[in-house]
Amino acid sequence: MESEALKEFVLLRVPEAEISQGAQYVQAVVPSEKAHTLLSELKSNPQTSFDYLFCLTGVDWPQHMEVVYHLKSTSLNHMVVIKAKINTRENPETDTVCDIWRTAEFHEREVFDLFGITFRNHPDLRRLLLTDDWVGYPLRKDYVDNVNMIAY
Amino acid sequence: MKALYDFSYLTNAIHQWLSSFLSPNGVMITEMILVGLAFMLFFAVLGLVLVYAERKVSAFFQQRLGPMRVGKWGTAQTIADVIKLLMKEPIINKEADRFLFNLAPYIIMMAAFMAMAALPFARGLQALDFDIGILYVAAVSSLGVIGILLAGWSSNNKYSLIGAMRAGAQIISYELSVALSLLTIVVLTGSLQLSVIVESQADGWWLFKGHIPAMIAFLIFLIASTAETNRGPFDLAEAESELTAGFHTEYSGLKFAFFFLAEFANMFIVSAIGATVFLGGWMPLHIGNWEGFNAIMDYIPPIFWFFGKVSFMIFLMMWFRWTFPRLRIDQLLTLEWKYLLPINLVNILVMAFIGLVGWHF
Amino acid sequence: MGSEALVIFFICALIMVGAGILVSNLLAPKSKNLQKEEPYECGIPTQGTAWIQFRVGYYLFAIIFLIFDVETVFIFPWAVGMKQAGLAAFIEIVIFFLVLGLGLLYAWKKKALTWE
Amino acid sequence: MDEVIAQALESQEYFINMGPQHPSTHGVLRLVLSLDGEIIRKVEPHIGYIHRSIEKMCEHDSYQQIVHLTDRMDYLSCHINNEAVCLAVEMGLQVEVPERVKVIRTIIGELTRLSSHQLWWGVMGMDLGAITTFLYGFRDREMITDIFEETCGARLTMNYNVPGGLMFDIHPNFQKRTKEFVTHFRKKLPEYDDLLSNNVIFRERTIGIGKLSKEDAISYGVTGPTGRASGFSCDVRKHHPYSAYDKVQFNEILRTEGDCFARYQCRIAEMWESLSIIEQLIDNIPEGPFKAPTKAVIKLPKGEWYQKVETARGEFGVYIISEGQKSPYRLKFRSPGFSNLSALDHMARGAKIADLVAIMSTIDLVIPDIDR
Repeated sequence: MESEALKEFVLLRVPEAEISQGAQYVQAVVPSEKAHTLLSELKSNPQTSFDYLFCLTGVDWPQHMEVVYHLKSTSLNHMVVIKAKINTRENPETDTVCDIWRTAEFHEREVFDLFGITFRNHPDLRRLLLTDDWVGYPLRKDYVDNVNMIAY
Repeated sequence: MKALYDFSYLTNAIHQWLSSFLSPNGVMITEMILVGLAFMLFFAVLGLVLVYAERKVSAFFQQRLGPMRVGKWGTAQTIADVIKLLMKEPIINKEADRFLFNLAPYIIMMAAFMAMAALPFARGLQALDFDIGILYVAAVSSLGVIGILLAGWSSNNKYSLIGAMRAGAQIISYELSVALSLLTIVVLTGSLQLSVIVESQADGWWLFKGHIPAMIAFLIFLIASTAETNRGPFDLAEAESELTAGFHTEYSGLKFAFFFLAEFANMFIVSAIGATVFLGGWMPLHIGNWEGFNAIMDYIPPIFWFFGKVSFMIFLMMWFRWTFPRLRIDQLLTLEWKYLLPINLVNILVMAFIGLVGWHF
Repeated sequence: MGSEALVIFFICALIMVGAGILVSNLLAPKSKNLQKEEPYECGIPTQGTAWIQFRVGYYLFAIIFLIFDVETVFIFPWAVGMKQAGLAAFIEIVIFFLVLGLGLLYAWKKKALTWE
Repeated sequence: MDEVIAQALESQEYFINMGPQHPSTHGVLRLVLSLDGEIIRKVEPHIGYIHRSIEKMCEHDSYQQIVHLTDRMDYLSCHINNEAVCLAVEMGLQVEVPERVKVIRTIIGELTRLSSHQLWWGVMGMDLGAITTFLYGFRDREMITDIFEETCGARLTMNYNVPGGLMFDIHPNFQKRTKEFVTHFRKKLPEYDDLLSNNVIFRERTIGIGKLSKEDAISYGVTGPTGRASGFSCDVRKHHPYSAYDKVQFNEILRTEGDCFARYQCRIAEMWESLSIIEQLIDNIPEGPFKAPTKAVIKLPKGEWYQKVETARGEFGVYIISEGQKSPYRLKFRSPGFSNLSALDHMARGAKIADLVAIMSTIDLVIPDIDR
């Protein structure tokens, strides 16, 4: 599907989506509540059929948090970036996409571990890289660790 | 000429010399002590030589030099290793069954020692010449598995337990094939006595005299005996990439060394049995009517023939180990029960038929 | 020497291992350390004991082995006497092997020889 | 009644830690296995033993410094990792690198892939109990590391790329020695087949083991030879060519079986392809500068870029979000090993302990790549 058609496809499902202009891929910021529906639609709709989630990560912005999904369709060979915007930095929550792409299970655990974003309905949400008793979420911008981090 | 190479002259001479100044009981005790000392020495030397050989052979297969630093061409490397092992701290983990843990190396060494007793090294050089030699060796050498099971179980370590279980299933399974492949030849010799079996090969080795069934039996023996001694590609009990070190994970220092030594001794024993039964033991190689050739062969002392053949078998086993990937437990048991055992049973029947009709040489 | 000399080899083995361990105990350093005495499980404390009820697969082979090993003991005397006894012995062993083969076949069919 | 007996005969399920100190986890990976006898009921990877939070470090580093951090992730494909960061930065700066750089990057990238596959091959044999392969693999790998040493000064973590080009020009001997290596290795590669691929035990141990279907491979995001063995066409070099890959002829190796042996064959076939790529390029390195002019302090404009490359393990992605500073606001490495590991449990369930070792070996995990 062409970029324009993709943008329309997303805007049709989520009218309030912000489409970035001039980005590398088609890129849409959607509210986190609507992300799961949109993403499963993107996967299952034969017009889009984004069956390959090649990157899932979180971003910590000053006012909000984002979960970024990089999607590719192996059959149609197009790509899209969906950003689920969570409007809070205190106990951010969003829906898991484990049920759509199984690779998300590990990636979401990593995001939970490093950003503290909770994924609802995730089958096994535990810390992945850090020890279970670790305090804080290192990839957040306000994370301070006087022992392990060298301040610049 | 032959008398020169007959060790019974030497042993008789010692016997007479001892009898000249000792009572019959004293002679017996002295002789026993001498034999015991000789075998302990032999055992130690055997371990040193075989460990060195294994390292050099593996180096040869892997395009490297192997030990080169200690002594000329690294010949003293194993001695250095033994000293190192002597000075290693023996660690017993706190969950282990201490009594059985300490007992295991004794059992495994005892099995190796007692099996060694019946080997015919040369004419007249055999500590115990039983009339049930093969049965005895088969029985005693399979005692070793008890040591392995004890070691694995008493360690209270999951890797060790799995290793021991594997070893149990493996060794008892392959025990059958070893015994049956040897029996294939016994059908022709009509005796279980090892010295008689050797003598019966004066005019040719059973491997050649017994036609194809003997060769099949030899192949089966090679596979089964490699498996029975727990060597690669059948080293599932150790399987370092799966079970770290299998049944001897928890052993350290000299106790570990005894497992190692027993493994090499067992390798020597099965090679010696194979050489004795299939390759004529200490009998020289004779080819039909080539009088000159046969005479030259006779000049080589029997003890060299014996150790030459054993070395050949050991080299084969090392070759296997350093070339093949390891089997999986189910494949290992499938190989034995679904291939080797049925082939072996049929093979014995064919051999019995050949023996009946008199087709062997 | 007679077979009573077997004892000497038994004792030899005991002496060799015993002496070795004794010398090693004299030479080796000793230190006590709780972590050192943990059972090895890749550096992680073990969960529970290793002495548990274990899979039946291994034992099944042990039982089949027992049957076959007992039968091998029958073959030993037969193999020795085969040449003297002649045709009669041959026919007998064929029958014996048929029975044995049937047993193996049965175990095979029952999937006792398949590792599950 | 039968059920009662069956239950009594069932062995207790028990747990074994495989790793962090284990010979076949290839580093400090810890797998908690729940076992029933020898059969694996569940594999639970515990990772993070060498987590260094490279992504956090990147948020404070300049772009030139970030390049060398990627050496420490997948140290067997370090050159390709470096290239990914450089390409992403170049994309952000909109710098066109000289042709010479593109070709050299491609050649060294393929050499890196070869050396990684050689090491994998050796270790694969060793995991299955054939220790000799390890020495054979290292014999040939030595020649490649020697070439690297001559040109880059380092044998493993080369750090040869910089944003805009290369750190310095290739050594005068580079072409000669590379050609020597290619002719040497073309003769030696069939030896690999003789020693391992055609061994009956090896085939028994790998064929039909650890199956992964194409759908599962895509769903788990399994890429690289592991994914391609399942029929998932995921070669970044074909789909999103970078550097000089659009100028060379090569095949994307695809298999459909998805078992250990298919993964094995994929990598062996890839080695042949790498050799052919190197041969096509080695005599045609264009003359010119080895570096495009860049500023000493690189500041990317505000925006975000995603660059993917094909490392020896699969698709490696660099996702840079820049706020116009000298360091990225957020930098994410999408490492192939991380996604590939997530499929391990799926592949290993119901297999035996020995199979798990074979499966892990064919996934070809590099732990620092997973932990980052």
